[in-house]
Amino acid sequence: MSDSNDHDSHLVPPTRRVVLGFKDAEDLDVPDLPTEPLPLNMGPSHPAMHGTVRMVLEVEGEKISTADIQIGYLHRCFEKESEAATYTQIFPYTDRLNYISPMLNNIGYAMAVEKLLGISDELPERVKYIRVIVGELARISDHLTCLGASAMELGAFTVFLYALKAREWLFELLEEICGARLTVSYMRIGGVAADMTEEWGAQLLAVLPRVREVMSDISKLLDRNRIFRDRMDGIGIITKEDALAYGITGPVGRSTGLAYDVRKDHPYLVYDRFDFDVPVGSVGDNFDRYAVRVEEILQSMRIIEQAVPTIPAGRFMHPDPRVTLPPKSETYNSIEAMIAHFKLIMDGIHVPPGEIYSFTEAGNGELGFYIVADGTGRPWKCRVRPPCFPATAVLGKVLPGLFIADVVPTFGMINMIGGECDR
Amino acid sequence: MGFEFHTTSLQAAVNWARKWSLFQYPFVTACCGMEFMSVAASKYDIARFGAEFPRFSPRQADLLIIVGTITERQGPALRRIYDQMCEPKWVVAFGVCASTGGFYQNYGTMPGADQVVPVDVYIPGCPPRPEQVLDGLMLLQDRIQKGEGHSQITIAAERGYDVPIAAIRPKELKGP
Amino acid sequence: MTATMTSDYLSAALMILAGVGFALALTAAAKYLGPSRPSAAKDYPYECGSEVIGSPRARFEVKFYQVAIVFLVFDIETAFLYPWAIKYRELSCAGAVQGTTCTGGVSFFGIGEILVFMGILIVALAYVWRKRAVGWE
Amino acid sequence: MAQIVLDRLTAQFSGGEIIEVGSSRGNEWARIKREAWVTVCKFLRDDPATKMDMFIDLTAVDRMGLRTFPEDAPRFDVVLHLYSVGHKHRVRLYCGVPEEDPSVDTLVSVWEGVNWFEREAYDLYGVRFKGHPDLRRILMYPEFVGHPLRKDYPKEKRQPLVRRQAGTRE
Repeated sequence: MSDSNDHDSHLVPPTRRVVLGFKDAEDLDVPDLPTEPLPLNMGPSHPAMHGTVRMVLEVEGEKISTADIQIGYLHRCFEKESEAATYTQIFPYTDRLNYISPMLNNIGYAMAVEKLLGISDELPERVKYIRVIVGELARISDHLTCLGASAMELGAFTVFLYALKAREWLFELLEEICGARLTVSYMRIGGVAADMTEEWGAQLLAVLPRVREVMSDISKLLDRNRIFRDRMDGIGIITKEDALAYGITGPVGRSTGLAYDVRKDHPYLVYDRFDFDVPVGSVGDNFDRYAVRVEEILQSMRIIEQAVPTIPAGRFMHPDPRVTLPPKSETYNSIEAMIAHFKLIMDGIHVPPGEIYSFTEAGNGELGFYIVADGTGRPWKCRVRPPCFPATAVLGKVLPGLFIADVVPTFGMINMIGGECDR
Repeated sequence: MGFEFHTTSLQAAVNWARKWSLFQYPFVTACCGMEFMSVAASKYDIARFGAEFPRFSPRQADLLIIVGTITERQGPALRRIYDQMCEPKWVVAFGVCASTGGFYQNYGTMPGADQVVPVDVYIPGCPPRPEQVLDGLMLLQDRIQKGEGHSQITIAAERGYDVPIAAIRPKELKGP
Repeated sequence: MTATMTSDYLSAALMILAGVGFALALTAAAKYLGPSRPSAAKDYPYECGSEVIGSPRARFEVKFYQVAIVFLVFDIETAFLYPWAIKYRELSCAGAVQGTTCTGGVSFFGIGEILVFMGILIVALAYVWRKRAVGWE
Repeated sequence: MAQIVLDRLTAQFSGGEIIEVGSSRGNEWARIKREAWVTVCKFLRDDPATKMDMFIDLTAVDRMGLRTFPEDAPRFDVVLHLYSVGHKHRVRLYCGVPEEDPSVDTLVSVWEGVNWFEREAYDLYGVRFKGHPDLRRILMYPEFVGHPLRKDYPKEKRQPLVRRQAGTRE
């Protein structure tokens, strides 16, 4: 190339001393031509980038020297939409935050507004139990999706099909209880949309052993698989100090040894009545994150098996008419119920002015809702604290030094979800 | 461009072959992706229609499935990938966000992928049930068989054939 | 003798003809049957949907080149093993070979020849190994 | 339960850095003067009694037109949530930022994790963070003009990058 000659002519390249090593051979001065870093696009539309992240990697050969992670390709303006919607209309938007465990977002949001209204401790017991049960169900499907997709990206397509087979059973259960497979919108402020029936509880307990069997199949396929372990052990290590400084919680945070689980440290709903363990990793590499998620699936099943038999009877919605819609039969028969219905639907539940930061343990960690209420039926600001946002931020520090092939398992195990990270 | 020939029986045979061997480029962005996994997995198995094999390069794909919300920032990437696909190509808008922007009518979301690429089949639903997706795929297969795909019409018009459905889109065909 | 000679060449020629013909037929079919609408946007390099950054003509590390050269050496070595393996029966038989039986005694020319050949290349491999020309760190 | 944090704060900073302290619905909060933002945060992180070692969340609030807020108060509020894993208590810090000069010192030196959160607050609210290593848009595309989450930015005002000409097949 012509330009590189001029480049070399006025600039003598630095030389490198080469020692030949055999008898009476003097050392050579070899021109040291530095390698130019190659910018590489792992763009928005990439199978391993969940379709919504663009990584501009500066690459030397196979080794990454710098990684600039660009998100925002799925910024759907949750906050702007929530400012224009009433408190109840925001539930469908919360489904689409972490869309592999929508139920946990619903629970987080419902509890935040209930705390603002001050009715969170008058909730019927049954509602708390139902929320714990369907919440853990969503956590299982969250981890199944994450493990299945990450295994598929590493080539283990069978594990993907196993995980999705188990997830289909869970989707059928969710569809049974609330009508939708994925975007459930099952929670309401002050309760749940529909009651949980006895048969549903029995069906749920019948499915769990089959899911356990699928989990053992997956573990048999992956846990001691040479290829899987080589690609996961010691790759993408996040230290405990980084987890603290970045605010990484959830399975990724616990894999670094930071034993922080909102269900244990600040028990909410009825989590303090069930005994379950919180798996904590030690190294903070990809395999720890995999192992923590596998163990969490088994623990969630343990919680469900304790909760379903001991669920108390009772109302599934809060009795206060300013919060709950009157039942359909009354709405058509009594004028008071119709007016209450109309007012609740048209200008929403009037939340007294104030601010609240309420946090729950969602699929990827501590999901916080910071809501500023101004007394009307619509929130002034409804901020979501996304658990996978700091985990994606730390990648800029974790990726340099790894190979290009290591980006895929690391990003898969961080479990960044576009809807939650970009909101 | 090569020698001229026109035989409906060959075209019908070619369309039949294209219909049953769609290679999809899954342009997955959002929640519909989870339902897309269910459609691709063993229960609702899209492989029965020959459309299961995802090709993550636009060069080897002839069906662009837009799965999930297309934001304004994603627009140029979507347009570029559509342009890089070879004819004949079809586009399916999977889910209401890809069709019209769904309930995200705001500054960040594009009101439907057809603002950027011509879409052949719109599948409603948020996310659509797997059965809806298979129904949408069958709808697309009928259009391919009848040669009504956007790119099929463009090719037919350029080759001077009698375009089968001039009536459906007179406005477009009069354009340059 | 000549009839068998030409028939050998005939079958080989037919084999080559079929291969090349099949390839040409497919490319011709694709060129004429399929629609072709080249455009600048279509020829734009595919980088996961993003615009192209940097250029692939950057200067790479030398170890890629070393690996290629070392591979070339040992690849040609295996290429030379094939004719030797075919002729091994004649090489290791002192007399002529009728069908599958060897009339003369055993001769160690076949084995010796290949051992010398492989020996030289083993030395080369040792040198490359020690100089870590093929290391990846 | 985090009253101890507020007491430590008022005890440690008596020079007017702590404007106001309070607790509502179980959340303890404190309003900090803009100039003392970094020093107070460093103190909260290092002081053994509070040991706010985990950064949770940083965002901004646009209070233009909020009836329950005094007229002369600064328009924006930078809101920071902190958590101590050891003591299991939390605090929320406010920092008023006026509209004409919406800037505050960055906290990247205290917790690295605020990097992306501050970029998002800058991107969506226009609050500049002095000393931030690379303050650029994170959620919106670089060509976007304006800060969308401000109350005066209309919800459906799109700035499209690419559109297809209507009426053509391609």
